[in-house]
Amino acid sequence: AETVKVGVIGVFSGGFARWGEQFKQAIEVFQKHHGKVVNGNTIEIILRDAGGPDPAKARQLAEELILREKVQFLAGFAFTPNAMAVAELITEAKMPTVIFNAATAVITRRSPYFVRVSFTLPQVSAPIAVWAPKNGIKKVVTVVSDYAPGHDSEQTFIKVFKANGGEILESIRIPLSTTDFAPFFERVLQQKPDAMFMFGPGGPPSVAMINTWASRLKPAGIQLVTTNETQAIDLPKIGRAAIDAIGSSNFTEIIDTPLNKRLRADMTAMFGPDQVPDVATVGTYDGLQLIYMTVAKLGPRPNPDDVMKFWTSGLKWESPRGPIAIDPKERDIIQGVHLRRVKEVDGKLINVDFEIVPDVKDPWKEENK
Amino acid sequence: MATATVILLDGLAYGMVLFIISVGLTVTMGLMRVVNLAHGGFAMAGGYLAAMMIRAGVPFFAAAALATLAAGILGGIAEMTVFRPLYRKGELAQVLMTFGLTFVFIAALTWLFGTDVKILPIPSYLAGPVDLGFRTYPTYRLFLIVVGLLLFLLVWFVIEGSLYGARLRAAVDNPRMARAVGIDVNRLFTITFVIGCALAGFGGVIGAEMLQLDPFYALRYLVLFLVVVAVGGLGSFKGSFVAAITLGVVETAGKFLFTDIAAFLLFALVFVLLLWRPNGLLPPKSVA
Amino acid sequence: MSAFAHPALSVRGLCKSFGALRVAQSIDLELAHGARVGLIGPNGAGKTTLVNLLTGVLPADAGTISLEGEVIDKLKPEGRVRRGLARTHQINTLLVEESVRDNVAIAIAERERVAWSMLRYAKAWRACLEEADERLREMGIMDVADRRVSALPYGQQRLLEIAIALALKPRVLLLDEPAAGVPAAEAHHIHEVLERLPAEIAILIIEHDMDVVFRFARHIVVMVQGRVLKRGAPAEIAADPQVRAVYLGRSTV
Amino acid sequence: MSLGLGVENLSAGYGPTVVLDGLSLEVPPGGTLAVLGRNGVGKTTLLATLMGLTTLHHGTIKLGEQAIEGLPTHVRNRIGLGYVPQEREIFPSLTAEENLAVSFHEGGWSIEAVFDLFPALKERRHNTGNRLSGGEQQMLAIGRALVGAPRVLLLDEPLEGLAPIVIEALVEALTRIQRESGVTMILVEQKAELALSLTRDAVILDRGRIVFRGSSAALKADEATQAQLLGVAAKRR
Amino acid sequence: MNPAWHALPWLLAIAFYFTAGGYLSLGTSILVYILLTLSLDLALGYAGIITLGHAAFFGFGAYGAALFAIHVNADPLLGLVVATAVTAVFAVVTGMLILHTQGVTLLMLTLAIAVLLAEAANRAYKVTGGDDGLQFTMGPVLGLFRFDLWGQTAYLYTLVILFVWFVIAWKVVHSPFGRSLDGIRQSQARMRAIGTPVWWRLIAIYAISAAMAGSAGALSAQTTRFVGLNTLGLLVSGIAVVMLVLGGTRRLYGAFLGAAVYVVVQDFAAKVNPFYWMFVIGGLLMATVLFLEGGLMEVLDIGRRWLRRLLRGSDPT
Ligand SMILES: Nc1ncnc2c1ncn2[C@@H]1O[C@H](COP(=O)(O)OP(=O)(O)OP(=O)(O)O)[C@@H](O)[C@H]1O
Ligand SMILES: Nc1ncnc2c1ncn2[C@@H]1O[C@H](COP(=O)(O)OP(=O)(O)OP(=O)(O)O)[C@@H](O)[C@H]1O
Ligand SMILES: [Mg+2]
Ligand SMILES: [Mg+2]
Repeated sequence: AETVKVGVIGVFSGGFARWGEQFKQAIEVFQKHHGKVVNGNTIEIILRDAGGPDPAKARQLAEELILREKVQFLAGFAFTPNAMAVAELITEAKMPTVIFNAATAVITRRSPYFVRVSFTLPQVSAPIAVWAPKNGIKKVVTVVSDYAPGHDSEQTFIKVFKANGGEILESIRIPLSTTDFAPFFERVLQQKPDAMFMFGPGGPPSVAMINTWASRLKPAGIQLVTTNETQAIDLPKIGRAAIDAIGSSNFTEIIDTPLNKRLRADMTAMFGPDQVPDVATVGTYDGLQLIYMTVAKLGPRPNPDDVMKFWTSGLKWESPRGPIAIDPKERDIIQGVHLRRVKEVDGKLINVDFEIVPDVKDPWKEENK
Repeated sequence: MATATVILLDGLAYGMVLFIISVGLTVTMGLMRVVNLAHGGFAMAGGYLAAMMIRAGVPFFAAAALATLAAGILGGIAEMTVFRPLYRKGELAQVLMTFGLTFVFIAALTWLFGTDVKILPIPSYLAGPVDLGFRTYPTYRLFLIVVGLLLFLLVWFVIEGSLYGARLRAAVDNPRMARAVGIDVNRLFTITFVIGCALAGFGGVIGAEMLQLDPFYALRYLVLFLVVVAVGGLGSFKGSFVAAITLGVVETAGKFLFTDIAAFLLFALVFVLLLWRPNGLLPPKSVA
Repeated sequence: MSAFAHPALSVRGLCKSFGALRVAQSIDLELAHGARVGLIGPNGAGKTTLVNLLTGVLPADAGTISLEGEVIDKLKPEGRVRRGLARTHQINTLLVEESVRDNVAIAIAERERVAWSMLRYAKAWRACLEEADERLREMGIMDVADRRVSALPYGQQRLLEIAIALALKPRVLLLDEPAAGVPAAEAHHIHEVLERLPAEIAILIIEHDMDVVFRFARHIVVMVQGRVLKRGAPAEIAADPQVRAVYLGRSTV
Repeated sequence: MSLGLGVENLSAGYGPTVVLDGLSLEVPPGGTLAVLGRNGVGKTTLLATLMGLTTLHHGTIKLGEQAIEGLPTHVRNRIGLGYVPQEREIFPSLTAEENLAVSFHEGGWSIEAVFDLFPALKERRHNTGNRLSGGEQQMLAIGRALVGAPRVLLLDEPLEGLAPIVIEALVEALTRIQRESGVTMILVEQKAELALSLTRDAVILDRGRIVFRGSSAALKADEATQAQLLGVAAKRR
Repeated sequence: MNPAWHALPWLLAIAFYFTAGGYLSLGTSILVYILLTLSLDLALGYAGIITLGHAAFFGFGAYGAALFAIHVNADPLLGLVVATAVTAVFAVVTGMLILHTQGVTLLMLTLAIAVLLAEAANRAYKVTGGDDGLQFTMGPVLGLFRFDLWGQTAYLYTLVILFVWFVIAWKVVHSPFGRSLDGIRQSQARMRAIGTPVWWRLIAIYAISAAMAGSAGALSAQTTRFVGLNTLGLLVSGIAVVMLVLGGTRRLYGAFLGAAVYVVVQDFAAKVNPFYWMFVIGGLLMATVLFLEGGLMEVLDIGRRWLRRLLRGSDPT
């Protein structure tokens, strides 16, 4: 029996520490479900803190994990730049690397040793752009945070929305440093669209954006279309302002797959009533599933190329979010996308799915073959 | 026209939040000349405390008052332990100390409350919209404007005009000599620091609707506070008030009109204002 | 044209107001080479302000200043110093963290234009230090050369102020109460040092100690409320009833 | 009510450095003492030590019957020590008037009385400290001590930078205060002649010790001692 | 100071090279931070230029090096020189605008420049890659030494550049020019009164300091072959100030100690508990201020005195 080391690079401190907390909780729940031993080999998970989007630090940690800790797998990555920064390194070191969260489409093309189990931004932005024009949303103003992920989802939405007969009235990019969103939303109000498509940076600004929508645009009958902004974990913070917001996500927390039910129950049992599984949770959970499968199949010291061969062999498995698969060619995830609306049920805010688009591949890769 | 009014109101409300949250820093950094990077920490502590109390059923205003008090007490303790040896050590030591203190604040709040955004529920009578005649507008923003104005008048009369203010400036200018004319500098500083931190805590509570609370609050908004104090003129309440309103209104209008350059507005404005008036918009008499 | 064709310093119509307060009202002043002029006047008459205007620390509202025939109105303070105009400060302005010697040496380095050199430490700087010692010896404060200025008694700080100004080898020297805070014996010493300076240097001295002024100055200008009230030989001034009334009082000179 | 000041075996300085070395002196209630000496002998240090602004190594200071060496500076001021520092130390960001107002204690001179003594200052009452001329600052420093209801005045070269006519007025005023309210006074001054005519007793310091004590009148007449200890003979050549 | 002491940090750095194992890239990033902190010591420590904007130069150098490598030439040294020079020019231009101010005003102006630059870089994502950052490849150093997986080349390359800059910094602060900076920090009025062109001199040291910070940025980009927006971030400026004050200003070696201790403690504490390392760092900073007047360098001073006493066997005082 040997020890298999998995280095997880996350963000456990600073302004984005919430991501790290989710990684950590998911890891603990997963270990409760599956133990720490696979075929007699102990799986040891080593957490490393990049402190935020800090590519140089991520790269340094990756080097250390590879060279000093001699890990068999790298994993984690909340932020795209951190993932991108290790691409060259993992290629050279032949280090199989599982992305738990970072969602910019292009990442997996940067190294043949990347595989992603989270989602891509185009993947969750496209289905809702198909749905909207068919459901009375013809004119839209897009409002996204002015950084790469925002651009990614804006571009996808606009392209697909237009292709499906919609009209974009204006595209606004909001600086990341914004604290008061009112002037931007007043501008949206002036355009009188049917809906606003929104992508925020998560955390406090996203909460503020939805609040501003509720107080200014919703009374004027302008709907809110978003991707992952209305996660169950955030809903209590946004409050009733979130009601009626339309979302498009690779994971709706209350779906009743058996695995998700168990995950949910254990999360609340272990970490308190406020803790619910989230996109980052299932990303982490499935990442570990993949690693455990790999060790079970290839043993504790697999050849990296064998690992990649295994990962590109058309893998499919059951995630808390439902069935998922790995695209053998792109090493990116294929999964269902949930279209949903925030409702208040029994005094609790929840996302209610109204459509699940199955087996969505990353549209960006489809387009940029 | 209606839109212009709304933008103006938004600008005012935003400016008032900036003022409310920075006024404590005008006291500690502006008047006392302590480079107090921990200001956000005290504000955040106040906000968290109020959030907790409201959750436990304490009414909003009572919670705000208690949180203000608590932040003040916390400030008093900090003053007597870590700040007092700091006054004579110069700005850089103060940077290091208050930066360290901020880290401790962040770690402590993360440890106690986790990394999530903490919601500070506002009472229902302030939460909804009011009808302005031509459209509705969030009540809380009007409330912010009123509170900001009242607070300004209060601190202005209490500190700027009074002998207390003069004593404080004397003690900051030259503590040795201030003692020699009979001023109890230590007590004066403790009291003042308590006031500054209480104001920070108050700002943390009242401003939480716009500047959301999470452990990183202490650093995230720090620059914003510093900007107001610097553009206003170090140690001038009138100055920070005018600066906050100017920045608030101009930035808000700019964002509405020129979304494309929104990211540059605030700091371009700060840059221009400070090059134009290096001592701030309304500096205290002795530097004007 | 030789430098001597022009007065060392000449001021025409210099004006300055602080708000409503007019501290310089069309002041004319001329310092010939080798002049020893005393500037006296009540507290707040504008003497220090005049020095600040001459050295460019304050911008004048109107008027021209020329140094050896060259108009220097547009020059910054440092430019004026480099053209030979030096001063001492009424309120000490010293580098308090430095040693006494370094205070002087830094000034010498500036005068010798070696202060821009970044890479040659040894030679240039050592020469500055050596000269600094000479200056300190001259002022009688060599024994404290290695002390930090902040630990220096006030009187010796005053002497250091003068030492620095002299180290600049100025052609026009403006002294703002050099002897204040200096005991009589040392004041006498200052007098001797000044006497030993090259004869062509023009010196303007502001003092409230009449012993010092009347011993040193060959010509006296009396300033009141931003205007020149009287100019003349010391004896004339001492006897002038107007000057007595506003400034000298009963004091014997 | 006037109080005397007594100092016993005082050693004080800056940090570990000792400047005053076992110094003792006594000023009776209502007495006046001139402290003379060359540059750097410790005159300023002596006054600063009385105010509690230096490091006290050992020794006692008594104000009347009360031992005050353990009291903080501001308390010393409040029980009657008024201090005019050598470098004036005006509060630069306060106006002239505020400088006086923050120093005021019940029973001291009124601000108006100070302005009457120094009319020049009155005209500049709204100037901040950093915008006063050197002499105006000196007047203000003196005024600041007077409004503080001093029972003992510690004056460190208070005449520096003042116009002769102002000095006259000030000397007159000090004499008057002294006569009327019996304030005890310690005067450090470079102008020995003036200092001696203003005081009853005198000491001369050298390197932290007292090398002469006697009556001011006697010292004034004793040019030999002055020449030897102060080097003033040169002046009256 | 005894010359032997000067050799010590460099010997340690070389010894680290042979013993580092997987920590070599941590070592490289420490060296980069030392260089950045050292640059700050020139501007902030010696010349008293209060700045929270050094990230602008760090990032300028980093993007300069990356863009040069991508679009012009992949030679590291050439890229380094170009990035450094360009940063210096940028500093001269901005310095001319702002260096007549002081104190908090200057602080805010430097900060504003850094923020505006960061926003500009974000907006120019076609050039800079925006939030995704830029990944690129570097040629071998001097055409001979490839950047290897173990980070050996990166470490030595960085160490050599740091050494070169250190020698320059040492010369500068001990030159008459450096002495005049000391003067300017203490009293600009005094320096003007002896004829010092204060503004120009500040611009000069600002440019030198910026060039150095630009080099640090360039090295950071070159050794990781990646540059992201965080290089322009406020945190970089802030941390550099903290490292400098922690180590001790105006000592040059203070930058070494401050940066090394900060990075190592942070790295170590974050390993023990990734969530709460801020407690440890925060406590360290506070304790340093409270107990050490001159930063961590004071510990060395105390140690050195102690050692000397031990060696002599008696107390020379
Ligand atoms: N920046 C300023 N703003 C307003 N008033 C000023 C300023 N600087 C100086 N003054 C005033 O201008 C007048 C002239 O000041 P100045 O320092 O020139 O006097 P002075 O003749 O040197 O007096 P002294 O003999 O007391 O040194 C004073 O009354 C002073 O209060
Ligand atoms: N801050 C200080 N730190 C250390 N030593 C000091 C300090 N201030 C003064 N000294 C030293 O104390 C001694 C006495 O200084 P003090 O200022 O009391 O002299 P003084 O008699 O008032 O001189 P002066 O006539 O020049 O005002 C001097 O040797 C001086 O160097
Ligand atoms: Mg004057
Ligand atoms: Mg003295």
